[in-house]
Amino acid sequence: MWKWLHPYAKPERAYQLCVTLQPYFLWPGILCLVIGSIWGLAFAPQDYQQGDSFRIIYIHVPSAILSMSTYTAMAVAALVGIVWQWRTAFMAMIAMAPIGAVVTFIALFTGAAWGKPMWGAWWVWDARLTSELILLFLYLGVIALYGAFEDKQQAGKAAGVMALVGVVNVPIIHYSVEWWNTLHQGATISKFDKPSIAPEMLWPLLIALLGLALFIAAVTVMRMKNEIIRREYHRPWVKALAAQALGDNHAV
Amino acid sequence: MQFDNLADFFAMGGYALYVWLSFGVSLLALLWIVLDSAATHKKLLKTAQSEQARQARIDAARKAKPINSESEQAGS
Amino acid sequence: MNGLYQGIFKRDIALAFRQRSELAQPLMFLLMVITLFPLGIGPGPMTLQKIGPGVIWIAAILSSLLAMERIFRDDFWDGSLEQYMLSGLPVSAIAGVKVLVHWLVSFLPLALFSPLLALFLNLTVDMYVALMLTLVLGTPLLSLVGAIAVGLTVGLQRGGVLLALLLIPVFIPLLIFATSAVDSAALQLPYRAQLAIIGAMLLLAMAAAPFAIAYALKVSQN
Amino acid sequence: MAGLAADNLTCIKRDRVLFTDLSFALLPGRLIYLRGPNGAGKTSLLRILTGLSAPDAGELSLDGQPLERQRDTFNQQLIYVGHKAGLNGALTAMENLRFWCAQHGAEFVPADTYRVLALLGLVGLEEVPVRMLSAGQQRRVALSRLWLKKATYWILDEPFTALDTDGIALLEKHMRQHVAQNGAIITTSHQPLSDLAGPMEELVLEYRL
Repeated sequence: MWKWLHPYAKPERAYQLCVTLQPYFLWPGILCLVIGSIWGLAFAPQDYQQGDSFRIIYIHVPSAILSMSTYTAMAVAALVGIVWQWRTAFMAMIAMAPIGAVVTFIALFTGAAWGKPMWGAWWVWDARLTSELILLFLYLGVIALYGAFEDKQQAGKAAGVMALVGVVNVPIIHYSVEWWNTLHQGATISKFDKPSIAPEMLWPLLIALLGLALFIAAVTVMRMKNEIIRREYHRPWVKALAAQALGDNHAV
Repeated sequence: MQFDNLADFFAMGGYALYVWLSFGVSLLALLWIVLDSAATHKKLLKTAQSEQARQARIDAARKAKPINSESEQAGS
Repeated sequence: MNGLYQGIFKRDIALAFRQRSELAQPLMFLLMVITLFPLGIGPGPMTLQKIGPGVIWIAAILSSLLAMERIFRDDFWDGSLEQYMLSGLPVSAIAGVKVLVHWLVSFLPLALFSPLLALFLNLTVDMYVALMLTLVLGTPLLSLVGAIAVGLTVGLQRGGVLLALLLIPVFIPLLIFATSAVDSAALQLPYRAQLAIIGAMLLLAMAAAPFAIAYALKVSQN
Repeated sequence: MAGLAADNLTCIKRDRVLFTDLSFALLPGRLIYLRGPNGAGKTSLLRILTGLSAPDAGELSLDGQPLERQRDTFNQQLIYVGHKAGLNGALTAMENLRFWCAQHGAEFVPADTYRVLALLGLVGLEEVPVRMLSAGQQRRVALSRLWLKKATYWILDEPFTALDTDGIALLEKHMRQHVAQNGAIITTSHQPLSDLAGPMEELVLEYRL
C-alpha cells in the first residue's frame, strides 16, 4: 500500500491543490450555467408539443444526469479511501455528498414541476422521478451515517461502505423501478419521454450540463477545504492560514 | 430571441409558474449550498484560531508553574 | 476447520433459544402490523387480497429491521466479537455463520405463521405458494445485506432508526419483485422471472456481503 | 530479531494524535508495564498490537517478518484480555470457556477448567449464567483463559480492575511464572505492579494535547 504518503503532509498539499483548483471550477461553471440557461430559456426553439414548459429540460436533465454521476464519483472516492487508506479520499467523498443531495433534490423538484402541466399532478410515480427520490434517500443515508460517528476516520470508512453498497444498488433500483413502472402504469399516462432534441436545442443543454458539472466540482473543492481544516485545525499551517484569512486580529 | 418582447418572455407561453419556479428553486438551492460552504469555511477558521489561542494559554500556564505540571497535565 | 464453525453455529442457536422471548418479538410485531391493515383499510376481502402481498412484504421488511440488530449487538458489547476476531477464523466466515443462524431463527417462525397471514389477508393458495417462495429467497437477502449496515451501526448508541434509513432504499428492488411475483400468482400468470431475479440478487449478496460485513465489523471495532 | 516489534507506530483518534513514531519490542521472557495518564492511548496501542485496530502509520513485525502476513500464527500464540470480559451473559462460565477454547484451538478438558476456576475462587459458580456473577468474578472467568491456553504473547488491558487483593497477587504470580517460561507480556494497570510480578520494563505514553 502507498503508506509512503505521510498522513500529515498530504492534507496540507491537498488543501493547496483545492485552493488553486477552486476558481478554475467555480467561475467557468457559473458562466456556462448562465449561458446555458439563458440560451435555453430565451433563444432555443419551442417544443412543438409541450411549448415553453419544455425549457425546464435545461435544468432538469443536467441535474438528473449529474445526481447519478456525483454518487458514482462519491463511491469511487470511497473505494480509493478503503483500498488505499487515503484519509483525503474519504474527505472528498463526504465533501461530495451534500452537493450531490442538493442536485438530486433539484432534479426531483424540476421533474415534478415539469410533470405538472403535462400530467396535471405535482407528483406522479414516474419511473425516473421515483429512482431520483430513492437516490436522494441513498445520499441522506450516507450523510446521516457519517454524522453518527464521532471519530471522523471511522465515519469515513463506514459511510464509504454504505456508498459502495449504494452504488451497487443504484442500477438495480433503476431497472426494478423502470420495470415496476411499466407493470403498473399501463396505457393511461403516456410514457413521458424526452422529446427528440433538435441540434439548436441540444447545445444549450450540453453547456448547462458542463456548467453544472463544473459548479459541483467547485462546491466539492470548497467543502473539501472545510473538511481538511476541520480535521487538521491544531496543525501550525492552519494557524497561519486562519491568521492570514481573518485579517490577523489577535487571538480572541 | 424566441419571444417578441420581455412580457412574453416572462409569460413563457403560459407556463411561467412552472418554468420560473423550477429555475428559481434550483438557483436558491445552488446558492444555499455555496453560501453554506463559505460560511462553514469562515466558522472553521475562527474555531481553529480560538483553539490555537486556547492551546497557547495552556502552554503558557504550564510554563508559568512547572512544579506541579505533572498533576496539572494528568488533570487536563 | 468446519468443526469450529459448527461450534459457533451451535452456540448461537443455543443462545437464540435461551432468549426465546426476544426471538418472538419481531414475529408478534409482524402479526400486529398485518392486523392493522384490515382495521385501517376495511375488511373487504377483495381489497385485502389486492394489497395482501405488499402488506405482508412491507411488514416482513419492517420486522426484520427490528430483529436485525441482534446479530452482532450482544457479541459486540460483551467483547465476544473481539475474541472471535482474534481466533484466526476469517471474520467473513464467522459473519456468514452468524447471519445464517439469525436467518434460521427469524425466518422459520415466520414460515410457520405465514398460513395465518395468508388467512388474515384472504390470499388464494397460489398466492400463498408464491409468497412462501419469495420469502424463502428474499429473507436471507434481507439478513445478508442488513448485516452489513448492522456491522456499521453496532458501535453506535442509537443506531436503530439509522439502520432503517440505510436499509430501506436498498430493500426496494426486493419488495418490487416479491410483491409482483405474488400478484402474478393471483392472476394465474407465471412468476418464475421474478423469482429468478430475487435469486440472482441473493447470490450476489451471498458472494459479496460477508466480506463487506467483515470490513464493517473491523470499522466498528476500531 | 525475535519477538513482537513495533516501529514508529502512529495512532490518531478523533483527530487527536495519541502517539507518533512509537517504537519498541516485546521480547519473549520479558514483561512490559505500559504506563500513562488517562487518554494517553494505552488501550489504542494494545488494540493495535492485537490487530483489532490498524495504526495510522508504522509497521508491526513478528520475529522479523511483517505481522500482516503471519496473522494466523500470531493469533494462535496470543491471548488478549481487554476492558470487555468477552463472555456472553446468557451462557455459563463453562460454556463460554468451552466455545472460546474451541475457537482458539486450545484443547478443552472440563476437569482442568474446573481446577482453574477453583484456583480463581469460583468453585460452585461454574454453571451459573455469567451475568449473575459480580464484576470481579466475571473478570476472574475472563482471566482464566491465561491458564487454559498455551500462548507466548499476553496482551492485558487493565487486568486487575475489579480484582481483590489476593486475586491481584494470584495473577501477578502467574505472570511472573509465564515470563520465567519465556512468555512475553505487555499490560496496563491503574495501580503499580508489585515486585510479585517479577522484573519488568516500563513503557510510558505521555498525554499529548
